[in-house]
This record gives sequence, structure tokens and C-alpha cells, in this order.
Amino acid sequence: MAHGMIIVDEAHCKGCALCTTACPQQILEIDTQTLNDRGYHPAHLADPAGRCTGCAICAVICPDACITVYREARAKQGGGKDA
Amino acid sequence: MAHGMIIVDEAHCKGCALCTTACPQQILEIDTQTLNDRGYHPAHLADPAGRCTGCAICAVICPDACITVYREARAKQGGGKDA
Amino acid sequence: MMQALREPTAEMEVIYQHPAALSECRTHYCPGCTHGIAHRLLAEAIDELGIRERVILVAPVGCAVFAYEYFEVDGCEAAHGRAPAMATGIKRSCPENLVITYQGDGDLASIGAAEILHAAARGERITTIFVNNAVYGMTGGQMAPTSLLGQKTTSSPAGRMATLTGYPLHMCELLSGLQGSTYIVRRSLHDVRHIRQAKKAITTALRVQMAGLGFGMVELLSSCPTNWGLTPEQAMGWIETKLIPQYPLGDYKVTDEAKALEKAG
Amino acid sequence: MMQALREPTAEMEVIYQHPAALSECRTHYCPGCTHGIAHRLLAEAIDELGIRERVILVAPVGCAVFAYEYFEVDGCEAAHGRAPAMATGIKRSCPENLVITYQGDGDLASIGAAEILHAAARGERITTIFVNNAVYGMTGGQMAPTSLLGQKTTSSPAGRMATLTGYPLHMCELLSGLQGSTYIVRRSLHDVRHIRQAKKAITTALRVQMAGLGFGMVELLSSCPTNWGLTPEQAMGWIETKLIPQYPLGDYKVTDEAKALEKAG
Amino acid sequence: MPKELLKGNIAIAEAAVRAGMQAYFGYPITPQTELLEYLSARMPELGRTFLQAESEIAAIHMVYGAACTGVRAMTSTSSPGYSLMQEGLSYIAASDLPCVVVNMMRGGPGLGNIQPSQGDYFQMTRSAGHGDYHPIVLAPASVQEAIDFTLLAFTLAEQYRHLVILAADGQVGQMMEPAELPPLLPVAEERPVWALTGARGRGKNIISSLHLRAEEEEIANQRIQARLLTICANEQRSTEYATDDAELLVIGFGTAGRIAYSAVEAARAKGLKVGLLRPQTLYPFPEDRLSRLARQMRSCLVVEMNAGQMIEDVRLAVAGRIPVRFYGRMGGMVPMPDDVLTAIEEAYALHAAVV
Amino acid sequence: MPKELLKGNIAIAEAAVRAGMQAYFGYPITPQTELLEYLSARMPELGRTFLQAESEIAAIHMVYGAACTGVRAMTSTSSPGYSLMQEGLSYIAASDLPCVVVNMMRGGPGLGNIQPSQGDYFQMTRSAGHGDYHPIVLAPASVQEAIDFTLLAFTLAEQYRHLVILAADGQVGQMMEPAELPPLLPVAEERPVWALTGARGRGKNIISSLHLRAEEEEIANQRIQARLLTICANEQRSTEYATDDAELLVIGFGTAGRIAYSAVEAARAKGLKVGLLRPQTLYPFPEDRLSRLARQMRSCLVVEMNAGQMIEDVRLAVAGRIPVRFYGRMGGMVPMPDDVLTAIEEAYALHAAVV
Amino acid sequence: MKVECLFSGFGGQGVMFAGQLLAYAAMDAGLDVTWIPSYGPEMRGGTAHCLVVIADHPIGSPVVMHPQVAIVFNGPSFDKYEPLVAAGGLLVVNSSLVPRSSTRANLTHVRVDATQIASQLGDTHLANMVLLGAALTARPLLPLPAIERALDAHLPERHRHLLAPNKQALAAGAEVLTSP
Amino acid sequence: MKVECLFSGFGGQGVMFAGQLLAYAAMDAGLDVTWIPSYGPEMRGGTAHCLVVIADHPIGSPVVMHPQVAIVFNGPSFDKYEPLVAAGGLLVVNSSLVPRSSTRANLTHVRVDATQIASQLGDTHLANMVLLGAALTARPLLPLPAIERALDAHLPERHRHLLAPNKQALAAGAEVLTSP
Ligand SMILES: Cc1ncc(C[n+]2csc(CCOP(=O)(O)OP(=O)(O)O)c2C)c(N)n1
Ligand SMILES: Cc1ncc(C[n+]2csc(CCOP(=O)(O)OP(=O)(O)O)c2C)c(N)n1
Ligand code: SF4
Ligand code: SF4
Ligand code: SF4
Ligand code: SF4
Ligand code: SF4
Ligand code: SF4
Ligand SMILES: [Mg+2]
Ligand SMILES: [Mg+2]
Repeated sequence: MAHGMIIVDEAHCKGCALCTTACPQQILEIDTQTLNDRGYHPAHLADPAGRCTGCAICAVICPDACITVYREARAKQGGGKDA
Repeated sequence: MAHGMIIVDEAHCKGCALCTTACPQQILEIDTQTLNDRGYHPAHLADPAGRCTGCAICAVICPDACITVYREARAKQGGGKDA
Repeated sequence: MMQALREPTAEMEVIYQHPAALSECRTHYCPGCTHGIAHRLLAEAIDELGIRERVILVAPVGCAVFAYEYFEVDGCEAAHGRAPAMATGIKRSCPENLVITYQGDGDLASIGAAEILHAAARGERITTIFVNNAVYGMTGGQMAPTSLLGQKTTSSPAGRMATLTGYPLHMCELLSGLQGSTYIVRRSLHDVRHIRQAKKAITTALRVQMAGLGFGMVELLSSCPTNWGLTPEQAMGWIETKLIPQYPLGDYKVTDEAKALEKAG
Repeated sequence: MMQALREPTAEMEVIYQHPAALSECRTHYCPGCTHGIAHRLLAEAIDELGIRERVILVAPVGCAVFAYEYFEVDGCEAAHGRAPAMATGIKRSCPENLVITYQGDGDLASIGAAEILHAAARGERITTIFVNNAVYGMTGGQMAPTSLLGQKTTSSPAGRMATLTGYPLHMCELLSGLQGSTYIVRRSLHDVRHIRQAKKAITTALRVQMAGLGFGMVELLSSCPTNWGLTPEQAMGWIETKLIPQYPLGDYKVTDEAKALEKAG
Repeated sequence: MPKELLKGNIAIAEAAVRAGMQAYFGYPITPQTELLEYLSARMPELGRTFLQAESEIAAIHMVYGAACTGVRAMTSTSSPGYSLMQEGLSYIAASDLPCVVVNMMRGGPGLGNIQPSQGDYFQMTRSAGHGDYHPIVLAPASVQEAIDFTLLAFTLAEQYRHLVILAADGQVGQMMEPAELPPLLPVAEERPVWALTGARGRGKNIISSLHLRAEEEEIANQRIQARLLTICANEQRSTEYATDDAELLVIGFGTAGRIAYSAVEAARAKGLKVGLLRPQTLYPFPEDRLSRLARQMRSCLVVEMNAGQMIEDVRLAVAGRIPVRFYGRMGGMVPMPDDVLTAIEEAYALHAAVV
Repeated sequence: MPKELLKGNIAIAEAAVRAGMQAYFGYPITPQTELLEYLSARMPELGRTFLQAESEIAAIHMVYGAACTGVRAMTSTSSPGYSLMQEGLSYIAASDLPCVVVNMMRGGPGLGNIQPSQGDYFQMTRSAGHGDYHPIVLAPASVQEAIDFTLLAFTLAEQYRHLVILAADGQVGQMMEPAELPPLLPVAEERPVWALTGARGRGKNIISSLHLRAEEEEIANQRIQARLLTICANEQRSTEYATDDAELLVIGFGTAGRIAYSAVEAARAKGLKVGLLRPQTLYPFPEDRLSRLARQMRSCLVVEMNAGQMIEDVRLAVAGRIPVRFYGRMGGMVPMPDDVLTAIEEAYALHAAVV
Repeated sequence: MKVECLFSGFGGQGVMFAGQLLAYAAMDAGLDVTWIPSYGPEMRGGTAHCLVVIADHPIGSPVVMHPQVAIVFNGPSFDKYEPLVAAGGLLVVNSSLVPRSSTRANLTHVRVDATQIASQLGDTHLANMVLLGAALTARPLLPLPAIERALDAHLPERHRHLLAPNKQALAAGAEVLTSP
Repeated sequence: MKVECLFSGFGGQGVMFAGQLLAYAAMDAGLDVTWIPSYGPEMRGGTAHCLVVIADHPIGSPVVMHPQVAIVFNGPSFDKYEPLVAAGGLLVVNSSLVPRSSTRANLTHVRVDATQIASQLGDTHLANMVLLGAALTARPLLPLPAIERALDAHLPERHRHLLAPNKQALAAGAEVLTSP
């Protein structure tokens, strides 16, 4: 399994939670402690176990394009696409 | 063959000649001698031989509803419709 | 052989005469224009169904702009293309009346495309007589959405070109796809046989409304000798040889209820 | 097991990021509204095709009224429903540019029905992104021509009734019947798999325009959590269980040339 | 009936219902959509016609059709939608049909915004479409007036067989105030003799605005003009405050007039001899009253939520006798009483300067 | 170029072509259809855009789109079609786009007829759609002026980035007269910097009339109003005949003005001191000139082919200083010089009565 | 000098073209001219008329109540315009279609069997030229050759083959007045 | 007597409803009242405010530049309206979301941890009632029971089950000011 991570742009996130339900690893959650200046609770990665695969599913469903997805390069090579 | 006749309302006729071409008996013609007050030469029945069958084809095609069709009653009875 | 007659004899009876629902006035249509035939058929249908006193006719802007003058029924004048909306307002206020719009192809398919589409989609209980002559008659023969490819008109002098102005619009095909439409057929006025079929369709369309079913439209392929630059007779030929191949005659949508009425008729 | 990360490591590369054609500003869309997804997909397609500097975007009146703010392309604002006409004026004046209209269902299927119909009939070389959320989002959830039977909206409080307001309009089905249309497909934005398919369709539609073929439209079934009174997640479910059955996904018209482009893509 | 706290849009809708409106056709547009939404529930409840049209164009032609059948018909919209109705309005007026159109004006031109505005004064009073005519235009400033004028609109429409526009703005539509609704009037059973109801037992009725002969069209126009003369003679309406001894007359309609009222109150409190004229009919403009009042004034100040439109009617009425000054806000900006007060003080200071 | 016998409609069309019009969109309507028909052949010949739109609404929005790309774009229509363009015109004006619209007025209101009329004066000068603005309105009275004003229309439209209406009537459109066309100007190669052409090598361009913040919409309005002030200061145009020693000023525009010219000629032949002012711009109205002329006059007589619309501008300009009388025909009736002469004599007699 | 000429008849009788020819000829003669058509309220068929004003100074109104010359092609036009011709004016009537005669004393009244003459020339549509020829002979506003030159220049392409017959018709019209 | 009260916050914070309650209560108390909403330029989300004017005589303008009472629910509202409150006026601030305090000396400044208190009452949406309770305690325009009656009459059907919590929130707001 590839190793990945995501960063949520908290200022743009509207806390819709679509990413949290879409993530196959169930490692995204809404941060009810934080409120951005539009009054939304943003999503954040809660991945203590490092389960994020960098599959980008969260980014594909995010209506506010506020998720950036990273993945370790070798994973990509593993996918044979970068040859 | 039934015996019929038609009357063209000359004031309303526009001389389009559709009736003259449609009449299966070819007994209608445009009267180039007459000009109605709209400047049209009306159609008229030229049926010296009494060939009009009262088929009403001329009336069906007349765009100006200016043909009245008559037919001898027995012809109609012959058609069995008036029983 | 019979003798020639100048006056009907006493034994003769009237086989055909001016329909009662059609006014006795002169129309302003050009010689040989089949708008006149469409009028007559509609009047005959109204007479035969005995609904003259219930009809409200909505005239279009187009050569038939004076249609309300030519029928012995209540009538009004819609703005160009808006007859279906006006008819909707009338029908919703007088559900017992029979509301008929009479529209040309410029009126119905061009400027009024949204109104006819939505009236049909709503299943508005009105009847539309759609006179398609592939041209803007009244304004002098400009291209209509129904003009044929290659057709020379006063606004497509080099002939209609698909690359510039697209393709002929087929309104029956389009509207029959809508669930709200009940009776959508195309007929032609170019000869006696087809005229008779057209009459039957108009009658059925009115029956559909009388039965309170959905939207009904009878498209009539019609001539415009003046703007086509043809004699009335040639124009009839043009309908047959040019228009019909592009606009096939037929029943585009006849719901089962409508079929039943058609048979009953 | 891997360690949790808070920042990307040096070995990591960006797999997905904000598309360049999408502005870095905040949208005014409600949380979970799939207008945002449609925007992102369009931006990605523009980026991938490398056409950002050629695009002219025509924004509608509807929730996407500010679309021109959200893309890094030239853009303008059409009056409600008139985007296809405006796009026609633009395309005819700038044939080398790629002209895109982005329209809601009220905009495209209701007030703008005539304009979209005629743009398609003309085979206008434009691309329409049609966001169908079965409701007037911007004005607060009134019935749209695409609202479902029984759907409660702020202007059909008892649920849409066919007898009063007719039947849902199926724009893909309607427009695909026109000869001028080249690529007419319906996709959905309710889950990742469908979103990916939608993206592919948008890319193909743009290729169709780049190739100078006729009119192209991608209908996107989209959510309006706010006016549907559902959470964003529930709204996705509603698309799947209610909208799709009424509006089947699929390719309604893909001409052979368009198919070739699709494969090539 | 006791007073209720009513929102302008809802109040107009319910007032129309109570006035016996039988058919409503409309299209959503902020800031009048609540009116349509309210009627979408209310009309069917009473077995009356509510239909959301596919556009404002369709809506006005549905109203046109309904009016042809003699029912009380109405639509409502806001500025861009009102623009789209122009052709239909001209047809309706030319056909001598009674009907009521609500224009809840918003900031323009173009798409503009949804804030309150009075930018369509000209488009309502001068030209609701092509050709020569003026609709009757009523301008409420409060929820109660919105109710009263809705009733009046239907009455005048039928009395004169004329188009009536209820000219309000987003503020009147959105505001809540205590107001009293009239009782529910019974719907007229009979349709007027000219209505299209089917030619049963009578000759056919025709409603058309087509007069190909210019002579006939001129006669039709003369008929309209004669009717407008009567309307101008009988229907000018306005209300006043503190005009008795005033030297400066403030003139504003609708929301602007109401805000001006507060400013005039404040000016009076400062001892300035200022009065207010608030036209309630924009067409016919209350020129008779204004012309009379102008005699006693040293100047007047027109307050509008636009670039200066009614000011032309004011200038026409005072015909150069006194200076006419202007304070206006545009594009959805609502003037604040303080700012109007400042404008009043400035205008007043010019009197002093003259003395 | 030598003079040719040209029909107004054709002359305008060809003049627009020669002015470098790159895109025309229109919809047939009498009495301007010839213009469209002519261009349907002429524009493709030159590789330019001609498209018959599905409606006037589509036509004006096509023009709107074309204008966004910086090309010289035009449409033409007649009264009912002009009504349908109101929303689009308001958007165009709010977006600061140059473009030209021809309104060949006919008898109204409603469907009316196809005879010449001036019934849309208000709709053109006061309110081309909702919101606050005025288009520039040019009123030719001859085929030559129709040509000249077509050129002027494009020039002014671009100079001010403003909407220009060519306000003619069926008579100007249908009449043939000897006139001279300008040479064929080369079409502008460059598009303006604000135009939508794709954001190549520059930031994106946006054209929009949406300003949700009232503050911003007000600024947009102030920009328009400031421009209108400049236009009013610089672009008032009129022509005169025999005003030097006149005591009665006849005022008429377009066809009515031209007919009035013959009447004034006849009155002069009878020894009456009568002059003519023919406004060539309806907006801006030549109020400066009129106001100056009014000082020398004892009264004025406005002649229009409507119920009296420009008369308001005349009354505003003379501000009550002299009586303003009116002679008008409506609904497509064209006044005859004899009748205007009678009106002049009557007005003149009232002077004598006063002395 | 200023003279107004009215041409009036059924649509299709060549009324408009006759007027235009006169206008072209006047322009070529260096005069100012206006030609203005008017179609009757009937959209199709029905009457049509046009008015040509010719002057040696700029023309104001292109319309007048009382034209100095009226050429009427049919009955309805006669009925409408006969009373309106200016005193001292000229009324040219197509007697083929107008049985009535004017009883007015203060005008020159010319009756020409134009449709008949035209039909003898092979085409009733030439009646317009017959009438024009007669009118310009009765009141020589412009010489006939000027009209012939206008015909050369402006007869529509599709009627080009009728150039000679048109000129013959003009001449035939003139002859009506010149021959005893 | 005439007093203007502004309520301002995010959409969804119950700003409009709090204002309406005050308006209902004022009307029932026989006073004249206007309630006027304003939605920010953002169509969705964003700020919303309403203005309630209460008077014992007919109200002219329903809008004012400088309200006497302002209840601000969030930071942006604080920034916008704090400077505008009339001298001698009352400013009630939801301190849960607004860290800043007013430095103006010429107004009564009340800070209420409303969202926090509401969340303790089980629903952050009740913050509006907490703030209203506090405001009416600081400036007793109307007695709290009048607001409670308005709640009884006008709480929308779908929120009926929250009647008691709403009243509790009102009381809790009042308590902030009354308890030491
Ligand atoms: C708003 C508006 N636009 C244009 C016109 C001009 N107009 C009158 S009839 C017509 C076209 C009619 O064509 P069609 O509907 O096909 O009817 P036809 O005359 O061929 O029977 C047009 C464009 C008008 N009257 N109103
Ligand atoms: C002429 C006109 N009519 C009405 C409106 C009001 N209006 C704005 S958006 C809209 C509906 C938008 O619905 P849709 O197109 O489905 O877009 P959505 O908001 O759902 O994305 C309406 C009716 C307007 N701005 N202009
Ligand atoms: S990239 Fe995949 S695994 Fe990682 S957070 Fe997103 S959806 Fe979950
Ligand atoms: S999908 Fe996007 S906007 Fe929604 S919660 Fe996740 S990151 Fe935030
Ligand atoms: S009735 Fe028949 S036979 Fe007689 S004239 Fe008519 S078409 Fe000919
Ligand atoms: S079809 Fe009718 S109008 Fe035509 S020529 Fe025959 S009778 Fe006359
Ligand atoms: S123009 Fe064409 S459609 Fe119109 S009446 Fe003449 S022939 Fe018929
Ligand atoms: S109202 Fe609906 S469509 Fe509009 S932004 Fe909100 S969720 Fe999206
Ligand atoms: Mg047609
Ligand atoms: Mg929608």
C-alpha cells in the first residue's frame, strides 16, 4: 500500500463532510473544535496510523477543491506510470 | 355517375386555379374575361356536357371556401348514405 | 349525357358548402395559399363537433394574424410566438372551453419555441394547429427554422447552409418526446387525399381536448406560393416532393386514450 | 505500519492539487454543493487540454452566476437563460476561441429553452455544461422544469403534480434529436466513480469543440443540499436513488466523429 | 380584522387573494419570490389558478390570456423580469385589458443586485413597452399601503379596463410591519360582456391590438389617450406631512418617501420649515397638488433611490417656478435619514443665502 | 462617391457595412426586414457574420456576446421587437459595451401596424430596460442622415463604450432618396484591451453587470452617470431652419421634423415668423440650444408622430418660460404638411391674441 | 419647382416600379427627389401606392395630402385619389379598369386604356409604362428618353428581356396623347 | 419613544428569528414596529442582519445608520457595527465567537459567551435567545415574558419541541447580567 497524506485548505473548507464519508480509510473527520472565518468546521486528516494511501478519492469528491494529495514517489513508480 | 354542379363565389375566388387542376373531370377553368374587385380572375364551371359528378374535390382543395357543391339527391341515395 | 347546369335544380342538395364556423368574409391570403385550406378544415371540424360556441381561438403573428376575423368563434391575438402561453392563461381560466392556437413555423418553432415546448411539457389541454410552410410568410419569405437545407429565402439568398444556420427543426419529433403531449401528428395539405386526412387529424385533436387529455398538435405542411416563387399548383408539388421527404407525415405520438377517440371518431 | 504525517516529506509528490484554471478564491456555494465539483472538473479538463488561454466562459444567472470569478479564463455574464445566444455571438466573432456556457436547469430548461434548442439546432460550436439539480437553487428552491413528480419545492409545496405543472423535462433526450447536436451525454456527480466519468465527458465535449464539430452538452446531475433540505451526504444519495432513475445516465448522442475523439482522448 | 405582523410580499399576495384574484402566473426572481411561493400554496387551497410559468415572458402572456377571459389576473416580478414583460404589457394595454403587475424593483441596470431600488420609474410611468400609453402606477411605502394599493389596483384596473402596476421595491417586499388585511371578497361570478368565454348565445368576442389601418389605430390610440385624461383627472394620489407652513418641500415616493419622512421629522425638530409630499400614484403623477404646493415653497428637494427619474415629473409640475434639487442613491443603496437630513439642511441653507 | 437613389433600410445596412460592422444579428420584422435581408447577402460576401436569430431576445444577446469580444456589432428591429430587447439592452449598457441598435418604429401599442410612428420615444430615451441609464439616441430624417448617423452611431458607441440607438421610423426606412455612401472602411484588426478574446498573455478579462454589493453597484451607476454627463455636454445635436427672427418655434424630430420643415416653409411663404428646430440627438436632447432659442420665441409647437413624448423634453428645456403647444398624429398616421401648417397658424394666432 | 406624383393600384401592377423609374430619371436629371411607398392595410394583394416628389431644391416632406399628379391604375385608387388631386393637377386613369370618369373641372383628366394597350403589346404588366408615358406627355416633368435611360439602368435582371417592350409601352402611352 | 435594534451574524445563527420575536412582542405590546432583513452580498452562507425599529408613534424610516441597540453574533458583524452604534447605545456581543472588545466609551458594552452557553443548553443554535435575553435585560425595551409569549405563538412548527430550551436560553442570557 502506498503511503500518502493530504492537506486540507482550512480557510476554504466548508465542512461538508463529503470527503469524510468518501475516504476508503475513514481517516478524515470534521474538526468541530475549529471554526474558520466563514463559520465552518473544516475537515482534517486524523491519520495517526498513517493509513492514508494517497488515493485522492477525497480530493475528487471535494466540492471546494481544498484538498491537496501527496504520495510517496515510489508508490507511483510502483504503479508503473512514471517509467 | 351522379349529376352535380358547383357554384363559385366569384367575389371570394382568387383565381388560384387549384380547383381547375384538381377536378377529375377537368371542367373548371379560370375566367380570364372576368376580374373581380380584388383584381382576380375567378374560376368557373365550364361543363357544357354536364360531366360534373358533384364529387366535391374542387371544394375540398379550394383555399377560399368559395365553392358550393350540389348533387342530385338520388345520387346520394345511390351511395346508400342517406337511408 | 346530362345537361349542363347553371343553377341547382330542385332535386339537388348541397353536398358541400361554406362551413358555419368560418366567417363569410374575404381572407387576405394570397391566391392558392393553403392557410385557407387549414382554416376551412378547422371550421369544418368545429362544426361537426358542434363546439363553435365553446371555442376560443388564439391567432398568431404571421400570415394568419387575422385568423380571429375568419372564424365565428371568440378569438384573440397573441404576440409573436406566445400563443401557447396565452392559451394556457385562457384554458386555466376557462377549463370548459376549447382553446385552439393557430401558429406558423416562425411563430411556433422560432421565437415561440420555449412556449410551445413548455405548453407541451405541461400537458396543457389545448390544441395547436401548426402551419409549417418552411418560411416566414408574412414578413416576406425569410428563412424559418423549418426551411430546408439549400432553400433560397430572402434571408438565405445563397440557400440555407447547415454550417451557418444549422438544420431544419422537426417539431413533431421534438414534442412527441414529451410526456405531456397526447396527440402529435403531421399531415399535409397538398392534395385532396391528404387534405381529408388532415381534417380527420384536426377532428381527433379537438376530441382529445374535449376529453381533457393532454397537449395536442396537428402540424400541417402548407404552401406559400408567394414566397416560394411558385404558382399555387407548383407549390403543391413542392410540398409533395420537397417538404414531405424532409418532414415525414405520420402519427408521432398518439396515446392509447387518443387512439380510442380517433377510432370512435 | 507507516507513521502519520503532518507535512509532505521530500519523497512525496503532489498527486492532486487545485487546478490552475480554477481561481484560488472562495466560492459562495453552500457546503457540499456539487456545483463546486462541476467547476473543478471543468477546470481540470481545461488544464489538461491546455486551452485555458483560449476559453471564454459564459456564466448563467443561477447559483453559478459568479462562475466567471472562479475560473482563470475570460468570462462574462449572460442574462437568465440567454447564455447560448450570447455564446453564439461570441463564437461567431471569435471562432478560434473555445466558448463554454455553464447553466442550471432553471436557466437552460425553463426560461432559456428556446435559446438552447436553437443553439443545438444550429449546431453552434459551443460546449454547454448543464447542471441539473432539479430545482431553482439561487432563488431558494422553487420548482424547475426538471423537478420530479411529487417533489416538494417552495413553489410546489404539495409536491409537483403532473396535472397542474406537467412532467419533468429531459433535455438530453430532447436535444439529442436535433441534427445539429454532436455530443450530448448525461453524467452524475454523486460519487467518485461517476465524478470521474463526468470529467471524461467534459473533456470529450471540449475536444468536440476544438475539432470544430457541432453543439456539445454535458448534463450533470447535481445536488442542492440546501434546497432539498438534506445533508450533503444525503443529497448525494438522493441523486442516486431519485434523480438517476428519472434521468438515466448515458450517451444520448455521440456522432461518429465525436466517438473517435472520445477514444483518442 | 386585527393587525398582524406581515411581510410586504406576503401581504400583497394575500391582499390579492382577498381582492378576488382568480389567476396568478409568475416566475421566481428575488426580491419578490416569496409572493409567488406564498401563492403556490394559497391559490390551490381556494381552488384558484396558480402556475409557475417557464419565464416572465410566458407569465405575462398567461396573464394576458387569463385577462381576456375576464378573470382577475396578476403577475409579479422584479426589474429584469419586468423588462422581459414589456412587449406583453404593451399588448395588454393596447387590448384594454384590466390586470395587475407587481414590480418589486431591485438594483440595476443589467443583472445588478437584489437590493431595493427605484430605478424603473421611467420604465413604469413612461413606457411599459412600445407605443403610446401609460399604465396606472401605484407606489406603496408601507406594508399597510401595499395591501391597500393591491386592492386599489384591481379596482382601478377593472374600472378603467387598464393595466395597473404596483411599483414597490425590495424593502417594501421584505419588511414586516403590523398591518390589517381586508376580508376575503367573494370572487366575481360573472365574466364581463367583452370577455372571451365562448360565443354562446351572442356574437363572437374578439380581443386584438392589431389595427392595420393607421386610421383605426389612431382611433384606438385616441381612446387610450382619452382614458388617460380621465385617469389623470381623477386618480392623482399623494400624502403629505407638515406642508402647511413649509418653505422647502421634500418629495419622495415609496421607500425613499418614507425615509424622507423621518428626515423631515428631524428637520422640523430642528426648527426648519420643511414639509413632505409623498406621491402614491406615480402615474398619474400628483402634479395638480404639487403645482399648488409649489406656489408656497421656496424650493423643493426630490429624494429617490435612483439617478433622478421622478424629478422630471416634479420639474414638469413646478415648470421652472422654484428650484428643484435632488438627493439620490443608486444601485440598491438605501438612503439613510441622516443623509437626507443633511441634504435638507443644505437645500434650506440656500434659501437663507437667497434672502 | 456619387449620389445613388437609396432606400433608407438598405442605406443603413450598407452604411453599417462600410463603417466596419463585423457582426449582425437580427430577426425579421416589418418595416426593417429589408435591412436584415440586404445584410444576409452582403455580410457573407465580405466574410463577416450575419445570423438570423431565433428571436429578438436571442438577437440582442448575440449582439451582447459579439460586443464582448470587441467587434462592431449591430441589430435592427421595430417596436415590438424593441420591447423584447429591453432586458438585453439593460445588460449591455450596464456592461459598458459599445453597440448599435436600429429601431424602425411602427404604429403601436401592441401589435399595432406597420406604418411609421414615433411612439417609442420614451422607451428609447428614458428607459431601454430597467435601471438607470440612457442610450445615445440618434434620429435621422433623411436617407443621407440615416447613413451619416449610422457611421456616427458606431463612432459614438466606441468612443463612450455606450449603447447607441438609431431611432427611425418606417418612413425613413422605406423612402428612397439620392444619397452618398461613405467608402468601405477597413475593419479594425485589433480588439480592444477589455475584450474577451481568451486570456492569452494577460490576466483574465471579465464582463459582467452583477454587483451584489450595493456599494459597488452604486459606483458602477456613478460611472454611467458621469459618462452621461459628458455625453450631454458634448453630443447634443440639432439642425435649424429660419430660426433667426422667428417668434414661433416648431420642434419635431425625424420624419415629423421633416414634414414640419415643409410646413414652416409654407408658413414663411405666408409671412409668418416661424422657425424649425429638428433635434438630431434625442438623447442627449438638444436642450442647451432649445433653451437659448426659447428666449427669443413667443411660443413653441411640438410636432410628433405620437401622443406627445418629446414634448416633455421640450417642456423641461423651456422650463415654463413660453407656452408649449402640440400637434401629433398617432398609430401610424403621418401628419400632412397642410395640417401642420394649420396648427402653426393657430399657434401663431394665439400670439396675436396676446398682443 | 416642386411636383408630387402619386402612383396607385393593385399590388402586382408595377405601381412601385413606375414611381421608382421616375425617381431615377429625376435624380439623373440633377433634381432632388423622394420616393415613398405605402402598402395598403391588406398585407397580401390589395392596393399599393407610392409618392414621388421632384424638386429643384431640397425636399422637406416626402408626403403630401394633395399631389399634383396622380396616376391611378384601378377603381379603388380612382375613388380614393381623384378627389385629392391638387387643383390644376393632372389625373391619369387606367380606363381599362376604371369605368368612371372624373367630374372635377379644375384638373386635367387623361383616360388611357392602358391594360388593354399593354395586353396588345403582349403583357398586361406593361400597363404601368403605358400610363407613365401618357402622364409625362400630358405633363412633361421629364423627357421620355430620361425614363428610357432609367429603364436601361434599373430594369431588374430577371425582366431584362422585357426592356424593349417596356420602351414600346412608354411610347404607346405617349402616343395616346399625341395622336389625335 | 423610538429605538432601533440591529441583529447581525452568520446566516443560520437565528439572527432573523431573534429580531422577529422582538417585533412580535412589540406589536403585541401595542407599539408600532418595523422589521427589515438584509442579506449580505453572499447569496449563500455569509452574513445576515435585521433591523427592528420600535416606537410608540408611527415609524418613518425602517432603516437607520446608527442603531441604539446592536446584537452582534460573530466577528465580521462586530467589526462592521461596533463603530456604528449610536452614542449612549447598547452593544451586545457573542463573546464565544468575538474575541475583540469594544474600546468605545460612549456605549454600554455587554459580552455574553452565548454560543458556549447555548451549547451547554444542548444546541448552539440557541445562542440567539441567550443574546436576546441579555440584551433585554441590559435595556428593558420589553419584558422577557412578552418574548416568551411571542415564542409560544411564533416558534415554527418544526422547532416546537425546542420551546422550553428556547425559553431557558432567554433566561440564561438574562442571568448573565443579573447574576454577579
Ligand atoms: C416580436 C415580433 N417579432 C417579429 C415580428 C414580425 N413578424 C410578423 S409575422 C413573422 C413571421 C411569421 O412567419 P410564420 O410564423 O412562419 O407564419 P407565416 O406567415 O409563414 O404563416 C414575423 C417575424 C413581430 N410581429 N413581432
Ligand atoms: C429574467 C430573470 N428572471 C429571473 C431571475 C431570478 N433567478 C435567478 S437564478 C434563477 C434560477 C436559477 O435556477 P437554476 O438555473 O436551476 O440554477 P441553480 O441556482 O439551481 O444552479 C432565477 C429564476 C433573474 N435573475 N432574471
Ligand atoms: S487520499 Fe485517500 S486515503 Fe488519503 S485521506 Fe484521501 S481518500 Fe482517504
Ligand atoms: S469535501 Fe472538501 S469542503 Fe467538504 S469537508 Fe472535505 S475538505 Fe471540506
Ligand atoms: S364537384 Fe367534382 S366534378 Fe364537379 S367541378 Fe368539382 S371537382 Fe369537378
Ligand atoms: S380553388 Fe377556389 S379560389 Fe382557387 S380558383 Fe378555384 S374557386 Fe377560385
Ligand atoms: S405570404 Fe405565403 S403564407 Fe402568407 S398568405 Fe401569401 S402564400 Fe400564404
Ligand atoms: S442553493 Fe443549492 S445549488 Fe445553490 S449553492 Fe446552495 S446547494 Fe448549491
Ligand atoms: Mg411560415
Ligand atoms: Mg437548478
